[in-house]
Amino acid sequence: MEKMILAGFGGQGIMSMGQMIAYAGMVEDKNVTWLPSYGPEMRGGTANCNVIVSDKDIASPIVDHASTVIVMNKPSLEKFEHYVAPGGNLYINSSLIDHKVSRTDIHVHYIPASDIAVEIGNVKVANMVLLGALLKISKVITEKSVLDALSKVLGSSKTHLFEINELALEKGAALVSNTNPNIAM
Amino acid sequence: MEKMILAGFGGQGIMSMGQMIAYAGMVEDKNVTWLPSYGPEMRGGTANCNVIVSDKDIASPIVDHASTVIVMNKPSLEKFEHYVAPGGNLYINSSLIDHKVSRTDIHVHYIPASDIAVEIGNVKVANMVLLGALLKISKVITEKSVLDALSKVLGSSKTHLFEINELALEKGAALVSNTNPNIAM
Amino acid sequence: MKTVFEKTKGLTDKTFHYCPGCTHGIVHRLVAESLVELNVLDKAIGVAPVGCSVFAYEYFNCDMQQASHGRAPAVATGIKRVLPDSIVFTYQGDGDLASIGSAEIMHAAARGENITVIYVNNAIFGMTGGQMAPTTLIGQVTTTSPNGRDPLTDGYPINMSEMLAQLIGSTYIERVSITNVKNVKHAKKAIKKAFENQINNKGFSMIEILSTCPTNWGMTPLDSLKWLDEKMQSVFPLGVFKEVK
Amino acid sequence: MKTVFEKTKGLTDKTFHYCPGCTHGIVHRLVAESLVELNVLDKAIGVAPVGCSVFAYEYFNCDMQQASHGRAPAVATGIKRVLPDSIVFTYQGDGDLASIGSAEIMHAAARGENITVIYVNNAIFGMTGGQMAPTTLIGQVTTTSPNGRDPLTDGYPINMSEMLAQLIGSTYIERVSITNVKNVKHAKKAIKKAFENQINNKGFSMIEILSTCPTNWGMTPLDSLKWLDEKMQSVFPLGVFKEVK
Amino acid sequence: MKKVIFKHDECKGCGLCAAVCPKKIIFFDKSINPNGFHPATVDEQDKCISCGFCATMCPDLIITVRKEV
Amino acid sequence: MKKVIFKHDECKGCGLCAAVCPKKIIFFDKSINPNGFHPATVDEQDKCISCGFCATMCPDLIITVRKEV
Amino acid sequence: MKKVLMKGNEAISEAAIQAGCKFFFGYPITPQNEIPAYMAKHLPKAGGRYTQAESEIAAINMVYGAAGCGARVMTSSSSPGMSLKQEGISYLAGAQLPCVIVNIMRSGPGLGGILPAQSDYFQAVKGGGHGDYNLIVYAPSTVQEAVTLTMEAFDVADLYLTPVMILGDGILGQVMEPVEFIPPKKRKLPKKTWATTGNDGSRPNNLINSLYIEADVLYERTLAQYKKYDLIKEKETRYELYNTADAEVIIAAYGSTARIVKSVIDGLLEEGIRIGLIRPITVWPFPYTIFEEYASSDKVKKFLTIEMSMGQMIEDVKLGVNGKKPVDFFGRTGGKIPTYDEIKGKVIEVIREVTA
Amino acid sequence: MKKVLMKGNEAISEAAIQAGCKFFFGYPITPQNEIPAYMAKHLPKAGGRYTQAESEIAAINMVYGAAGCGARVMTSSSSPGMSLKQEGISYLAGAQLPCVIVNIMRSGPGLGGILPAQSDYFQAVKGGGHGDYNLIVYAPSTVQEAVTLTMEAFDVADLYLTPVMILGDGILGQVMEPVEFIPPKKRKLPKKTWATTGNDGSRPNNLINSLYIEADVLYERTLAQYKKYDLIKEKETRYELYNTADAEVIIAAYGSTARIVKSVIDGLLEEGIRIGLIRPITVWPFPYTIFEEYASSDKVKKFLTIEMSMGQMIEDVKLGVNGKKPVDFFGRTGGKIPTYDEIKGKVIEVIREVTA
Ligand SMILES: Cc1ncc(C[n+]2csc(CCOP(=O)(O)OP(=O)(O)O)c2C)c(N)n1
Ligand SMILES: Cc1ncc(C[n+]2csc(CCOP(=O)(O)OP(=O)(O)O)c2C)c(N)n1
Ligand code: SF4
Ligand code: SF4
Ligand code: SF4
Ligand code: SF4
Ligand code: SF4
Ligand code: SF4
Ligand SMILES: [Mg+2]
Ligand SMILES: [Mg+2]
Repeated sequence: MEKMILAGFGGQGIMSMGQMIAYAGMVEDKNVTWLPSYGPEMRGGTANCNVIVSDKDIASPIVDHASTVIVMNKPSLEKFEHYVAPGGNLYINSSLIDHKVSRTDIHVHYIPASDIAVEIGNVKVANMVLLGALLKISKVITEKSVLDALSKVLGSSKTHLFEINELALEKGAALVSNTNPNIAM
Repeated sequence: MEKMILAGFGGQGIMSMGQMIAYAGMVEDKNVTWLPSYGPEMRGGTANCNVIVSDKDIASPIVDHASTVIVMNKPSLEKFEHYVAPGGNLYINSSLIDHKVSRTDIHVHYIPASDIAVEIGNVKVANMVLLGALLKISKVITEKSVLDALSKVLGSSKTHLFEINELALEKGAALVSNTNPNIAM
Repeated sequence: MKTVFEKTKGLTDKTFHYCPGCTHGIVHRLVAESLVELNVLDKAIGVAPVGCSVFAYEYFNCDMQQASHGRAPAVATGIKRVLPDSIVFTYQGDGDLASIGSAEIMHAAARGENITVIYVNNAIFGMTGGQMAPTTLIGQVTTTSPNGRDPLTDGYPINMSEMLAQLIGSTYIERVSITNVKNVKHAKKAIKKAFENQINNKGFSMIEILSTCPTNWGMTPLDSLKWLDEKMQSVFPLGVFKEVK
Repeated sequence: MKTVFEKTKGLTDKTFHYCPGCTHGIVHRLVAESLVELNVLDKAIGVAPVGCSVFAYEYFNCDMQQASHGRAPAVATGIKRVLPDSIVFTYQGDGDLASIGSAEIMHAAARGENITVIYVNNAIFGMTGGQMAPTTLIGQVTTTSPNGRDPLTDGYPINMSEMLAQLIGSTYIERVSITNVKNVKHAKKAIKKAFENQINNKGFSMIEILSTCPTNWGMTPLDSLKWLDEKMQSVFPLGVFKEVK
Repeated sequence: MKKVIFKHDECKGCGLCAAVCPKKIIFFDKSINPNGFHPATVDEQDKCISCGFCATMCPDLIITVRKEV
Repeated sequence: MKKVIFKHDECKGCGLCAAVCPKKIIFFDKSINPNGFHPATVDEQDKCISCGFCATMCPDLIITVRKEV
Repeated sequence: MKKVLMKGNEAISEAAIQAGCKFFFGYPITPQNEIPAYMAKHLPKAGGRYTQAESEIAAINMVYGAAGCGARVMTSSSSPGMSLKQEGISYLAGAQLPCVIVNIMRSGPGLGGILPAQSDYFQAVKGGGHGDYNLIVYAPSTVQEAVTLTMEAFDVADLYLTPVMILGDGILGQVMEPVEFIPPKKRKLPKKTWATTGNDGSRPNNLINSLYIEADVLYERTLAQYKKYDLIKEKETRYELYNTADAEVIIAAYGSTARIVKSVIDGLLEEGIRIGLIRPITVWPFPYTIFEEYASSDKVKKFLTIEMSMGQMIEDVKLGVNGKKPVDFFGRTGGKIPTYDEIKGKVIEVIREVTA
Repeated sequence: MKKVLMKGNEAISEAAIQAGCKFFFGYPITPQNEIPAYMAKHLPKAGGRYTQAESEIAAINMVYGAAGCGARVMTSSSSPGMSLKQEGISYLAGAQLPCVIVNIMRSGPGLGGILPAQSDYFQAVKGGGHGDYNLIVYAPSTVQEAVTLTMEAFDVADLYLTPVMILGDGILGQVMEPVEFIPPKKRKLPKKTWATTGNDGSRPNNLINSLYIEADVLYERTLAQYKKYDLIKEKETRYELYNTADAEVIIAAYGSTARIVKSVIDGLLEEGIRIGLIRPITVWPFPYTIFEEYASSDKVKKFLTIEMSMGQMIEDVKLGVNGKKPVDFFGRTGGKIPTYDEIKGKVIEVIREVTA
């Protein structure tokens, strides 16, 4: 069972990334839930969602103890760092977050996702860079299902965006080996 | 304890007659309650109220078993005849009600109140004619208190009406001796 | 002998519960006759309000819904959207339409809801015993304006017809009165036209009928008609305020 | 160097939560500056609505009440009747004022309530995510008019200023916009006058400000200003609709 | 046969009919009907011109009017 | 001393100021502020004529304008 | 002070005025119309102001505005109108504003009828509005008690910063009885420093508000509010015991129904039959403890709840009795007032069961 | 049928459409805005019509009009909006009109917040409106269950001629899960011969009404209605038992809270600790009997009610348990969702008490 929290600025594609994971999980016949936070942070500020993908029935869709957390901006790191369960993975968009995590009981992955996204041509695919990294590590769903989900999300009118998203996934996956060395466990 | 139901057409002064009795009772330091029916019969139709005057505390202001009932029109007689407790008094405005009561366990007083009222100059004092009769029989309150109440109700602007009301009371009282002979008990 | 006037089949046999001389009865008749003459009684669904005319459902000889106070236009909207071919009317007092229900009437008009609104303005809350209404005249004494309506505390009478005529969605709005035979005949024409509009899918029509409340005005029925002509009409002038052809 | 523009003391230090380019912020400033310039900030009691400006109470540097959706004019009435010398204003969106709250604004105007109403019309329900409002233009796409507002189903935009101007109780009603420097300066004048009226006990004043919602219109802030000028203004023409001198 | 007929029992004695009758033939009976009102009525049927004014104004639809043909 | 000053951290990068500046001197910084926006700024302070247009349009009261006296 | 003969509705109004109520916002509805009429006539003489609102919703929101300025303020209505006020009441409770709300109940549901009923009990005490809150709810039985409780209601509202409801029925509103206006025991009331009255700079801005967008903040605020509720339960719970000593059957009834029950109890006593009545005076806070006490007594065999409803207060009675004794029910609703004979019949039936 | 990934709000909407709902009347409010949006988009395609009302009050009265014509009709809102609908709901119940009303609860009182809560329980089940009436209230826990119950709701409404409420919370409305749309078991439904559809003379006029000015008539009508309620209690009461066999502690929870509780139960089971859950699916009619049954079992030592409120359903739990066992409470409110750890902590505390 993978219990995820994804968080960032509104507009960074947090919600759609979560939905893509859930959709991919469903396609693979897993149980999935996606729960957005729709709280006070709506106007501007941060956005986040909980995603669970599991082989077993999912009781609660709420993630208090996450096996995976992705944070795309600094306020999100501050808010969600302690949600990562010991042994879990924390993916950090290091392009926008200069802070280093001091916890040693978790795997921390610093990924300059926004920079890479700009590099490959569209800052909006930073989320896909991080997702690529996640897929590499977690294996909860396959890249293929995600690409299926992606083409569904994009629809026929936006197929031209498919390639850059795919590229972003790959870049992210490639980056995840050279994560920050000072991580324990 | 006198438990009364007064009933008639809207406009026949049923409510104010009841209030006068209650007021007079209060002046005499008795416990009193006055409860109007404000039900479906409001527009046109009948009006009625419950009045209780008592030396003891009054628990419920609702009169289910009346010691006195005054009816000023026919629908009221039909509705309230059976509310009169055995041994109680029923005062009937015989000017408007030609029906004769068959119950033999109560005192029935047929009083041509409307006719008398017209006779003495104002059909609106028919209620006072009946009240005069009641006071003669029941003695629950004195005529003096009623006249006090009356002058309060009329206020200074309508003192010219005082005399005719007083006269009506007297006429009613006078009539009550020659009540219909076929009454048992 | 030919019968030149008898009770319309658009009304049931039930006797009205209105006070003597209350002109609600006249308006009932005009509405019912219009439905019969336009041959739509079988398609008519009326909405009875809360107000003295709350029992309208016992009088109109067609399917009826009783609506909560002020919300008849919303109820009528629900009906009309389910049954677009039915002929839907609301029958509302000034308390109902211009006080608690002002949002609902405004939005039914703005939506251009294809219904007919019969608005009986008697400048008072009749049913509850004569309280000040939004339509009560300045200086008029009611149980809640015991010294006469004072604009500083109680505000000014609301001219609903003039206001609703401003809305793009409204099609036909006229104010009529029933104080004499001529006025009654004209009122009938207006009401009939308001139903014709609905039959022709023209949208929202409202006829405001100035009406009396002898009981709560504290006047005889005849004095009430006079007061209506003399006082009420100067605040609520008769006339057509909107007519989209 | 002389400061020619700085943040008014009529606003707190708190940063607005509004979306980038949302002109709610401009309107806030104009209101706050007016209160300061008229020297009545110390007597001001504002009523914050439900809508994107629900947190207005955190921004206006005076006593504030947060009101339920649409009822700000009723709340303001309660305040003004207790404290007739206070300067009371409501700040309401078009959903708040022209939809759920249409009865309350209408009756506050009819009562001639001596308050100032700031009516921010952005042709949409901003806070709830861009649903159709009564002010949404024909053809405008929103989450609840996915194919564009269709008058047959959704009715027509409501011109509140024109409507309320019909009421005897209203004193001053003007529609302004904030799409450029000149308009903003004019809007300021109108808002200030609306408060002056209250200070002078003239009664009900309302300024309708056409405003943008880049987020829910799905446009950049600059395109929003253009759309407002080009499309919105033709349905909601600027101007004074009522002025009792 | 009568030209103008009143349902006496349901009349409320409001007087609207009498006020508009051009022939002034409508008057109020001394009797009281079951609702407590003096009902309107017409004795001089022959004077009635069947104009229907009374019925037009009667709020309670008490009146039927017929015309000789 | 600067004529036009921006609270960079609170700017939302909406562009309303830049659009109305008669001197077209307002531009957007490459940096991202804590709210995720590229903040508006002016480098060529000397070109500013202190007209205040930018501040008049700024919905977030980010801008202070001063004039040489 | 001299007694005056007054309708319940009028007496409540006069009591409010004497308690310093200066503002009334209302909308007509039977059977409480004497309240706005009385207020319109007498409030201005007392230096106050009557405002007729365009609707119940406007009225309750005007109350909000006025209460937020620190004024003593009241509104009144009857059942359908009270339903419309529920959002506003929830706001008042959420913003912790003191005010007095009168419900002179009539029959429902829907338009129902205008005759007396007690079928808004749940709405009044459980929360007809949304969210976690309660009102203090007084259920007077006589006009005199209505006067006393109305006067106290304003103090209690100001003391605990909460809306207080007077829950009467059509009988209470319409009945005339002699009453005296005796001011309640003086309580030390806090200054309304929170009121929005304009800020001259001598304090932070005041805010009347129920919006707490952060869950933690709203949760803490709610907890604090419920602490206050605990205090109210402790200090303000009221009930009357009538003939309960040695009674095997205890009737629970409130308001006008309790008066009829008392008549029956008196009547039965004359016949030598002893039954008791617990009459809740506050229906919120409900006097659970006294029910628990009597339920624990060996003497008491059974409880009988009598209401002008299909059974609403009975749930609170059961919660108090907590399974210790059976709780029976007798009800009339829809505007039907239970008669003396009906109640007597039911009571005798229950007594037979108990003694059998 | 294939599973689709949908938000609870969307799934409820789609379920309604598939159940033959043709008319929706709504007004926006968070967190249920996906419902009107979905309806606006998809209802016309299904031959229905979406109408945005000017307010919640207008919406519920439009529902009344449409339901009175025999249409399948729905409205939805969230807490403050539901408070505004109370008069209309009372009218619908009084006029015995079938319809479906969705409340996706947020925190209160007043404007409160937009985060999930369960603090409108009392309003939903005890009667937020005036008068004697009840609604059938379904409290789905998952999106799939929301779909199933929404579909059934229309049938049940038509069968018993009553408004039916879907009582969800912000979590249910916002969560996305895979769902299937399986039509419910067919029920034999009565023809709507009472509907106002225009009268061609072939029948008496039809009337939609809740006004019964004569007490006797309204009383009889109410009694008949409550007979129907008895039938509903008998036939339609639903609950889920989770792990209750051999449990010494029984938790009562509904809706989203029940999901968190299940997680905790699963977690504790892995640690070898066995506790059970009774999850009411209908909160009206409330499954009192099953609580009574478990309360009567010697095995069960204690009940623990867990809600996102200050304690509302707990009263029904207590009425079911009827004093046989203690009933404890754990709540979070104001938009706070009780965490796994918090609930686990409380449960362990209760278990310690019980075994001590
Ligand atoms: C929600 C609600 N509020 C108030 C009432 C009480 N009420 C009944 S009718 C009415 C006003 C009637 O006035 P109007 O609409 O002018 O009709 P009229 O009786 O004058 O014909 C009121 C306030 C009610 N039934 N429901
Ligand atoms: C009773 C009630 N109904 C609905 C809502 C949800 N709601 C919040 S704001 C809003 C509309 C906002 O639109 P508008 O007034 O135009 O303000 P804007 O956000 O566009 O500035 C709605 C419907 C609510 N909070 N309360
Ligand atoms: S109270 Fe007035 S409006 Fe009502 S029936 Fe009587 S006269 Fe007509
Ligand atoms: S949603 Fe629209 S109105 Fe609201 S803050 Fe954003 S841009 Fe402004
Ligand atoms: S028909 Fe004409 S003439 Fe005959 S009674 Fe009537 S009003 Fe008079
Ligand atoms: S108008 Fe009708 S009700 Fe009035 S007096 Fe004449 S017949 Fe009778
Ligand atoms: S003050 Fe005028 S010139 Fe200077 S930056 Fe602003 S808009 Fe440009
Ligand atoms: S207008 Fe204000 S917020 Fe917008 S870019 Fe310019 S300085 Fe920033
Ligand atoms: Mg009226
Ligand atoms: Mg808006």
